[in-house]
Order: sequence, then structure tokens, then C-alpha cells
Amino acid sequence: MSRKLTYVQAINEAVTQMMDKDSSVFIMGIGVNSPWYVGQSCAGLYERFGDKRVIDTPVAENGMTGVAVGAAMAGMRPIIVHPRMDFMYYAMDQIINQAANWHYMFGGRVNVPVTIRGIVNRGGEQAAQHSQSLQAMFMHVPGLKVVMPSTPYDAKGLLVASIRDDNPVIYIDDRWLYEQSGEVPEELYEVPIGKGVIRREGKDITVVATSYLVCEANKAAENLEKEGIDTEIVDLRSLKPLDNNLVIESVKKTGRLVIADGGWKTGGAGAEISALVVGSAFKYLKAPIMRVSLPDAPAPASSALEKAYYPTAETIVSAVKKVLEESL
Amino acid sequence: MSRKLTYVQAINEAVTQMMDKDSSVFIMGIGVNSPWYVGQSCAGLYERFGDKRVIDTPVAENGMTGVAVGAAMAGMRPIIVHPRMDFMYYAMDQIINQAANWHYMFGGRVNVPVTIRGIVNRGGEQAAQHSQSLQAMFMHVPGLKVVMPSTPYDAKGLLVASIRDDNPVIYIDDRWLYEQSGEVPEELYEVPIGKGVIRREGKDITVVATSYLVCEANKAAENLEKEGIDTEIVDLRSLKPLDNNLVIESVKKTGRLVIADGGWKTGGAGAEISALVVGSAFKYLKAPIMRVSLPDAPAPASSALEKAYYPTAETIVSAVKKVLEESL
Amino acid sequence: MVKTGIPVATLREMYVTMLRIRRCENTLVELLRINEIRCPTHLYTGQEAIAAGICANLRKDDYVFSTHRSHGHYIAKGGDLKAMMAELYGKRTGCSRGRGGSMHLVDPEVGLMGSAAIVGSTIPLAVGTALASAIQGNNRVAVAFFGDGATDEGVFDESLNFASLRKLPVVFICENNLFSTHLPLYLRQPADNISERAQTHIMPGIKIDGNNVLEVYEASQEAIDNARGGRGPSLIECRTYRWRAHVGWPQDYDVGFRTKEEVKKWEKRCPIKAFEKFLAGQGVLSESEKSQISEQIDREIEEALTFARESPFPDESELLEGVYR
Amino acid sequence: MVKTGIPVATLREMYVTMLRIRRCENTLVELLRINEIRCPTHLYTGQEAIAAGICANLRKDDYVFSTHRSHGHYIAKGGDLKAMMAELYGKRTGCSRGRGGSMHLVDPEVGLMGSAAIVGSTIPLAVGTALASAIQGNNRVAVAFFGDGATDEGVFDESLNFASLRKLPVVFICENNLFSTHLPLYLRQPADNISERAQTHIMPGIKIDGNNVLEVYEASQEAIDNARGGRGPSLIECRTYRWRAHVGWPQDYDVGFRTKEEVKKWEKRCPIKAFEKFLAGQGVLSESEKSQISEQIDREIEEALTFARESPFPDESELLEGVYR
Ligand SMILES: Cc1ncc(C[n+]2csc(CCOP(=O)(O)OP(=O)(O)O)c2C)c(N)n1
Ligand SMILES: Cc1ncc(C[n+]2csc(CCOP(=O)(O)OP(=O)(O)O)c2C)c(N)n1
Ligand SMILES: [Mg+2]
Ligand SMILES: [Mg+2]
Repeated sequence: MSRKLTYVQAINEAVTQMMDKDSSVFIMGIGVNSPWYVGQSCAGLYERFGDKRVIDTPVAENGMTGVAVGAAMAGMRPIIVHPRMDFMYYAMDQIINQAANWHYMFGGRVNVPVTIRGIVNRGGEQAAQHSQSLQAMFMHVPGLKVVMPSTPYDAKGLLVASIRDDNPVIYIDDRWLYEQSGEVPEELYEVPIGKGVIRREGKDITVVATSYLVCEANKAAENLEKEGIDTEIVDLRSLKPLDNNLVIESVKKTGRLVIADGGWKTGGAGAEISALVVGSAFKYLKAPIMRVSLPDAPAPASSALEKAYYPTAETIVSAVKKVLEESL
Repeated sequence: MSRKLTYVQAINEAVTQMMDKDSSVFIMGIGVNSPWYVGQSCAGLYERFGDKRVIDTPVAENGMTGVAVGAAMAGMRPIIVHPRMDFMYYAMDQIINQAANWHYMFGGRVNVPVTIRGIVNRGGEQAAQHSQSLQAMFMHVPGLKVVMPSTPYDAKGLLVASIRDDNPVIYIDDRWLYEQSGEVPEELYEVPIGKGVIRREGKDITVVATSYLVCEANKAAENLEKEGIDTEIVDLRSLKPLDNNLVIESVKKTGRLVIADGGWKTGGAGAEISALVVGSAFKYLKAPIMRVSLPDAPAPASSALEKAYYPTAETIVSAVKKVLEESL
Repeated sequence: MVKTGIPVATLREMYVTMLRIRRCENTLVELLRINEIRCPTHLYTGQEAIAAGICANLRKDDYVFSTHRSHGHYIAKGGDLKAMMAELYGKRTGCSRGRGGSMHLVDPEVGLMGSAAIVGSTIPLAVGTALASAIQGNNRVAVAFFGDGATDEGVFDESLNFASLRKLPVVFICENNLFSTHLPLYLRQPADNISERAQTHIMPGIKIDGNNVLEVYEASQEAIDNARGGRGPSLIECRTYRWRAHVGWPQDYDVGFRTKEEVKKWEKRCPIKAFEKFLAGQGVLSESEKSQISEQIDREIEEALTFARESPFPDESELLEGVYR
Repeated sequence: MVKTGIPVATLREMYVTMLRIRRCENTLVELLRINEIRCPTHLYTGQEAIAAGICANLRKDDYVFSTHRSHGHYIAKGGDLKAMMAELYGKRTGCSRGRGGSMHLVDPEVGLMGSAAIVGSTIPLAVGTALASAIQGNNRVAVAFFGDGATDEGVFDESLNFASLRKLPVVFICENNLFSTHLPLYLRQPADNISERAQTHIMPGIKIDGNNVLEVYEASQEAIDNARGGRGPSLIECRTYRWRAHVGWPQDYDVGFRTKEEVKKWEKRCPIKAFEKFLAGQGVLSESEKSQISEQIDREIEEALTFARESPFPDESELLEGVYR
């Protein structure tokens, strides 16, 4: 089997197949019936499943997220799409106070199998309110799961797993990945939530990366190889629950760690992974842990500044070298 | 000078004096004209300053926060009170997309001198939606400042500094501290934002603590002293900007670190401080860094569970001992 | 059948429900006073006709969402009294396993899907269950109970808009007790016209006497029938008053915006007394029936109390269980 | 003074404003087409009468808040053209130092306080400046411009409620162009009645032809006078249509919910052509004046363009400047 799909096609296929197979799955959100608003990720859904199960909504993120959460309590498996994570701030009460809490707060009597799909849509001079990556905030919240696929294979498999999961899952996809192509089985399959994967084995240093930065990490590793540096790449895939063991075992082997995540630095996902490692594998560490991230600033519009704002393979290469230099 | 006030009186005095002195200061929020809703923190304000500058609002956190933010753009210095941090999820768009971004996004042409006061109000079987501490989320956001006073002196001084600051400041006070009493000068003074303070010097281990857990850390240190363990306590006071140097210098001295913060563990404030230290003082570290925090669970109601949920001096003592045991 | 057109059995059922709520809460007053129950508790006393009148029109599998003031809705929808009492005590046998307390009662088996302490938050959840009904085609109706305070929140309008747009089977019950904590409606909204706001969202919006259970029953019967019949949502604003403080057992005369006279005036309009009088007048509630009901309720409460008191607290080892399913 | 009662100078000013917006955006169409401007750009073409008619009634120190579709408001309020053009190019000399792009135009010196890309978000901000006016007693008026899409958001109702409750000097201008991105109003709200929602918040809510600048001028004059005079807020729903795609330069005929016929119908109702005809009829705009104005505007645009092109990009070293003040 070596059928190739793009990342966005993989998303589309996961939704289509799940809706075909399970009548409790439906999709709602701004632009799910738009020819362009959420890329091609929802193309064809309306035509196939109609107005009942493909609901293009008013611009009311909080209310609409609440509606999805409520439907989940009544046995549905809704997917609520937020075309930009930036819009999700409006919906925080429903995502956190409600969706994340209800199962625990009611002693297990209610559960909320909702998939909350937040799209990272940045670059192109979109500026501060149309660029954000909020994984760190959601990662902080007990009761939520958070996944960030980096490949077409995972985009499909994690979306299937998210829809089937009995808990609220924040599924984060990045438009910078949409045109990447890769092998995607035609049948339904799951990528387990909470399991990372080693994308590349190496012995000198571990780079733990999320989402789009896994691609940049791959490029970085190729460049580093030319200089004789052997990089291990861990693609986290899930930020909550974290695959603690995978990360810790890798660091135990290499003794060095760079974390590459596309959110802001302070209080970002990298902070947690660093703290995890220093709490559990301190003895194995040979060098300070470095974080590759956004700087602590809002996203600027001007492409002249965007270039400096978004981390790339080069940023990862520099961080790796710095860690190696500072090794004990 | 040795006048004593309680923590809540110190808050009240800061607001009263600032409103006396600066006609651009006003206060709004749910319960600011209630005899009981926000403790005594707003007592007497309405009687003194009247309906124009003491605005008890409808239950509409997002809109009302936006109103405060807008007023700040027009030269006012509003204080918007959220009687529980849990309610702030409704207002995230205004706090983050708007207040935090506007200065940067408009190239410095507009600024937002608003104080957003979020009260931590937990315990007493209030359960998951009436118990939260959201400092980690706000700490993640560029453009916001975050302060958490632990003493009556700081409660006043940091509130004055927050009101005078030209940026949006999240001022977080904890009702568990309201009845603590301490020296508070009568005159107006500022505690600088971004500066922590050593509450107790020690050579064996550093405990970095925030807000209420500073008090627990003090108790822990006394107990530890009896066992011959000499604890240094850093009261962060500000979480953003962080007093990096103070923390790092302390760890350089002691080589060991426990962080005690009252938010959830994963992705909490402790993660950032751990990552900061491991990034900047790795060579000095003699042991893994431990975090004292809430467990990764929503707050339960039953006092039987609350007891296990909230960290105390004992939790800190255990963490310190564990770090000492695991020292290289 | 009396002249209201409401079956006698239903009348009696509503009466029992109202009395059960009242008695239960009277017991709570004592338990709160002596601190035997410690969680924040918002008493429904004075508003009983609303929960009773509406739930009498609901099927067991219809959905109800409640608020921080949840006892009335829980009891009226048929929630288990023992599990409620145990919940208030923070016991493992509580309906929420001791994790929710008074603000978070739940009993999905009778359609009480949950109660939340964030003002306004359950309104879209109710709409969501109605959407599920519409998709599943099972004609279950959803009811969102909420206070006048919740209509300050924008999510109220967002929810009504969507429900109306898609003609979902949901009924919005606004219990307008004229206050949000200490603050009266007239200091929060420019007019006292919640039902009209529903009309601009293109659904019936009516204002009724929430202390008259007959009026509540009849108005909600129509609204629920319309919802079930696919004719879309409605809002019913039930005018009422809470007798006690916003939270806890005391009265809150003369603290802030309420006067003793105002409270006393509303106490005179007791929904239960009025209904008793009506029933007696119709000859459907004899004195002996009354005392039989009364004794039965007292027994139930006593049993629930014993159950709650004798139940174990959750063990600390349970703390991290069930964050996820 | 012509028969409208509007001073000739004002009529001419509004005409110049409308034409300036249109010409400016026509230029942008070309620059977007060749990718010389790259930021997401939402053209105001077709809606010019609204910004022009309203801002003609505002003082320089009155507050205006805008949206992602901000060019018209910025220009009408007197924002600097060079700084705008430079902003669209992402240059350091842009009104937002190159950090905002088209969605974030600002010029506080003329009261254009900012434009935001989050739908609905600037409505409470405008109310906040009005609150500041009320506290400061300086009778500055605030205007919130927003689209029909923003009325889907609950914050719209929260803002109107509070403004009305306190009778704040704010005017809500809803530019109802019948769409929110691709989705028409009738698929988002059960009725086309935004102005009525304002009425339930107890303020005047009127519906006018947003393509008729005279109507806009007169309606907003009254609303602004009322606000300034302490008589409280109003909402004006201006019916209009955007000619181009939601974002970018193309037309969006027949992609989704818009037909070519519909767009063409609205193009025939061009606010500028209609106004030119009116002015000519009134004898206040001769052909020579027209071409003089036209040349003047072209010159301004040319100058702004040259300024923008020649301005430097921000330096990478500026990236972290000004996160805080
Ligand atoms: C989002 C939010 N804001 C504020 C509060 C604090 N609060 C608790 S109950 C309440 C009053 C709500 O009034 P209403 O909805 O009329 O219900 P009632 O208490 O009168 O039954 C408020 C403001 C809250 N729980 N949630
Ligand atoms: C909170 C939020 N949700 C969704 C979007 C995506 N979005 C951008 S513009 C727009 C349409 C808004 O429509 P309207 O307010 O009528 O303004 P118009 O574009 O028609 O001028 C939407 C939904 C957004 N920017 N912000
Ligand atoms: Mg009420
Ligand atoms: Mg529109």
C-alpha cells in the first residue's frame, strides 16, 4: 500500500470516513461549508452529508462550542472547527470550565466525546490576532487531551482517534502542513493519543518537536549530520497526555535535549517538557536544555519581521550546537 | 512606622488612595458595590466615589472587560475585578487578543493601562468551576504582566504599581490570604513589577514560591530547620516579567530547587521556572528540580478530597527532602 | 379532572414535587446553620412552582440543564434524593461522587444532564442536546433553566439565535427572581424585558407568574409541545423571587438592595400555599391526603439524610480517578 | 446650502472622502493582484457612503473603532494616507510600524483608535471609550463600526446592554453587507432584524440605505447629537454590499452563495455614482471641480504609494521592541 495524500486530504478523509461509518459523528463550525475558508479540509462534506450533519455556523465561538459540547453529552461525536486558534479565546469557558470538567465534576456520570479542531493559520502577514498557537494553554488543563499531527498519516490517524475518544480532544492542525504529502492508508485506522514516535534515531542529542517543527527538525538533522552530529528526533504527536517515557528514554540515551514547539516561549510546551526531563532524567543530562519557540512577542505583520519571528531548521541547528558547546 | 493591616485591607487601601489621588482611576466588575461579594476588598468605595467611578456590572465578563480595556485606551486607568479567576475564561478574547496585543500590534500608538484583578477563590467545597488559578495561562502571553502578592505590604504596593503601569497587568490575589496581617505603610508606595524578593536566606535549597504558597513555604522552612535543613525562600511576586536573576542567583548558591505554585502541574508556572533554571544555571544544579502544585485534576468539592488536592507546608517539606535525597 | 384541564394526578404530582423541594431545603437550612453541610448552597425556596410546573410536562428522557441553584430542577426531574443529600455532604455515594456539591447535581438517568456554576454556561449545552435530538430524530426535548443574571451574558443571545435558526426542540426557562447575587435587574439591564429579547430572536417569548404553578404548567406545556412537534424553541420568563440569601441559609434583608418589606411581600405570595388553597378549593386535596403526603416526604428526607450521613467520604486515593473516561 | 439642509462644504467633503476611499482601493486591487501588497486585505468597495457619511458628523477627537475591513473608516476619519499605504506594504513608516497590516490600521491623533481582526471585539472597546468620556465629562462620542457578522457574537449584546444601561455616548454602526465571509445572514440568524435587537436594548435602532450618503449623514447626525447630548446610544443598521471577495482583490461571483446577478445589481447602486448624480443635479459639483478633485486624489495616492515604496522595512532587530510600553 503506498497511496499518497496531502495532509489536508488526510484530514478530509478522516472526517468523511468517520461520518460514513458512525452516524453520531457530525461537524460544525465557521466555514465547514465554505469553498475556501478552511482550505480543502471540509470539501465535499456538505454535498455528501447535507445540512443536518454539516453545520456552517454563525460567528459565535462560545455558543457554538457549547452546542457541540452539549451534543456530545447526548451521545453524539461532534467535531467543532475553529478556523483559527485565535478565535478560540471566545470559547474558553465552554472548552475548559465545561468540556474539560464535566466528567470529573460529575463523578463520571457524563462524558464529552467532542473533537475541538483548532487550526494554526499564520504567516502571510496576518499579524497578532490571526497567527496564534495555543497548545500550551490547553495542555495545562486537566480533562483535555491535545494532539498535533505532523504528517498526513498522523493527521488522519489522530483525527480518527480524537473522534472516537470519549473525552474532549483538542486537535490542532497547521496550514503550513496542508500540502505535505505522505502515505495514508485508505482504511480507517487510529494513531493512539498519548504516544509519540521517534522520527529519526540518533545518539548525540534529542530534539523533541511538535507539529510543523518536526519537519524543520528533520531538515535540521540532515544539516547537522553533515557536520557529524547525530540527532534523534521525537515527534510528540500528543501534548496531553505526554509520552513521558519516550522522551525520557531518548534523553537518557543522548543526554542532551532541544525542544522545538511553535508557541510562545515563556510558559510554552517546551517548558513542561524541560521540567519533565529535569525532574525524571536529571542524572543523564549532560547539558542545559534549550527551547526553540516563538519569541515572547505577538506576531508581527510585516514579512520582514515574520522572517525573524518564526523558528526554522536553522534555529534548531543553532540550538543544537549551543547545547553541544555547553555540554559538561 | 508599624501600622498593621490585613491583606484585604491593603488592597482596599491601595484602590482608595489611588482613586483619591488620580481621577483617571476607576473600578468596575461584579460585586464592587456588594457588601459581601469580593470580601471587604471594595468596602466603602461606592460611598466615597459614587456611581461614576465604582461600577457594579452586569454578568458579562467579556463585554465588561472590553469596556475596561477601551476606557484604558482613552486615558483612564481602570481596575476590572473578576471575583473568581474561573469567570475570566469568558473574557479571554479581550484580555489576550485585545489588551495584550494592542500596544505591539499598533506599533506603540495605543496602550492599555488596565489592571485586571482576578481573585483566587477556592476551598470550602466550591468544586471545579469556582477554584481555579490561571496564572500559567496569562504568564504565557506576551504583552501581559502578571503579579501575585503574598503579603499585605505587597498586596498594596503591587496594586499601586499595577494601576500605574502603562500595560495590562493581571493582578491575582488569593482569598486564603485576606486575613493575614502585616505592616503596610500608610502612604502610597510601589512594589516594582518584575522583582521578586528573598523571604528567607538559606544555603541548602531554594524554594521558589508564589502567593499563598509563600506562607506554606515559610512554615515548611521552619520545620526543615529543625531537621538541620537550611532553606532559601524566593517569593516571586511577579510571574511576568520573571525576576530571572534572583531565581538563578539563588539556585547558583544552593544548587537545588523546589518550585511551589498553586496552579495545575502540567504546563504550570513551575514548568517555566524549572526550564529557566535548567537553561541558565544547569551547571550549578546538584539535583532534579521538583514542583509542588495542584495535581492534574479539576478541584473536587468534598473536603475529604480537597485535603489531598491542595498542597501545604508538608507537601513542600516532602519535596525538599526528596530533592536532597536525589542530590548528586 | 378539574376545571383547569390538568389531570388530577398531575396536579397532585406537582404539589408533591413542590413540597418535596421546600421540605428538603428547610432541612438544608438547619444543616447549613450547624455547618453539617459545607458546600456553597443556593436555595430555591420560593421558586418551586417553576421546576415543578415545567418538569411535569417532560418525559423522563427529556434533557434538563440546571445552574448553581439546582435542587429544585433535580428533584422535579426525578433525581434521586439520597444521592443528592449525599452529594451535599461530599460523600462518595453522592450523585456526583462527592465532587460537585450543591452546584453540580446530576442524574442523567432521568435526564438531568448537569448543573453548572458558571452563569449562562448551560444554555448552549441544552441547545446542543436539542441539536442531537434533531439529528437523531428522537424528539427528545431539552430544557435550559437559568436565572435573569444569565441573560446578561452574550452566550444567552448566541444560544437563542442558533436554536431559533435551526428550530431546535429546546425550551428556555428564565427564572427571573429579579436579582443576580446582590444586584437587581434594573441595575444590570436598561429594561425589564427578557421575554422580548426572545422575540427578536424569532421565537415566542412570554412572561408569566412563576409563583403560579398552573400558569407555569400550561405555558410550558405549549412550549414543550411546540418543541417536540418540530415547531421550534420558546422562552418563558417566570417572574419569581428567592426568599433567602443568594447563597447559604440566612435571610438577606437589608444587606444591599433588598428590603425586609420586599421579601415579606413575596413570602405572602408563597407558591405552595397558593396551590394548596387552589387544590382544596377544587376538592382534590383533603386534609388527610395532605398530611399523608407530608409524612411521606418527611420519611423520604429522613431516609436520604440517614443515607448521606452513613455514607463514606471519598478516599484520598480517588482524587485522580476519572479525570478522563 | 442645498435643499438637504447639509452645508455644501460637507457635501463636497463627503464626496471627496468617498472617492478617496474608492480610488485608493482601486489602486490596492492592482497592487494585490501583482502581490506587491501581501497582507490579508479586505476591501470596502461599495460601502464608502457609510464611513463618509458618519465621519462627516464626528469631531476630530471623537473615537472610532474599526474592523478587519478598515480602510474606509481610517480614511474617512482623517487617517494619514501615506502611513496607511506604508502599513499595507509592511513598512516601518506604516501607521502601525508595519506590525498590523491592513486589518490593523490606527491613527489615534484623529481618533481612529484601532481596528481589530477578531469579529465583534472592538464593540465593547468603543463602549469603553464612551465610558471614559462620561467619566471625564468631555463629551467625546465613540463610534463602533462593525459588520452583520459581529451581531452573531454575544459580545454585541453585552455591549449594547451596558451602553444603554448607562446611557453612554456611543453610536453603533452596523454595516450589514448581508454576508459574513461566505455565509449570508439568512443562514446565520433567523431574521434580518438587527436594528430591532437594538430596540430591545432600549435604544433607537434604525435601518437605512447605507449606499445613500445623505441618508447616512442625516441618521448619524441625529444619533451623534443624541450621544453627545447625553441622551444615550443608538444603533444604525446600514444596508449595503461589498463588491469584491471577502478578502483580497478578486470578485467572488458564483463561489458559494453569491451570484453574479446579485453583485451586478448592487454595483448598479454605486453610492458614489448616485451621489455624483445628486450633486450635479444640485449644481454643487461641476465637471471641472470633479476632475480637479479626481486629480488631487490621484496625486495623493501617488504620493502615498511613492512614500510606501521608498520607506524601509522594519529591521529584524525591532522584532521585540514595544511588546510593553
Ligand atoms: C460567569 C460567572 N460570573 C459570575 C458568577 C458569580 N455568580 C454566581 S451566581 C450569580 C448570580 C446569577 O444570577 P441569576 O442567573 O439570576 O441566578 P440566581 O442566583 O438569581 O438564581 C453570579 C453573578 C458566576 N458564577 N459565573
Ligand atoms: C472571532 C472571529 N471569528 C471568525 C473570524 C473569521 N472572520 C473574519 S471576517 C469574518 C466575517 C465578518 O463578517 P462581518 O462582521 O459582517 O464583516 P464583513 O466582512 O462583512 O465586513 C469572519 C467570520 C474572525 N475574524 N473572528
Ligand atoms: Mg436571578
Ligand atoms: Mg458582513
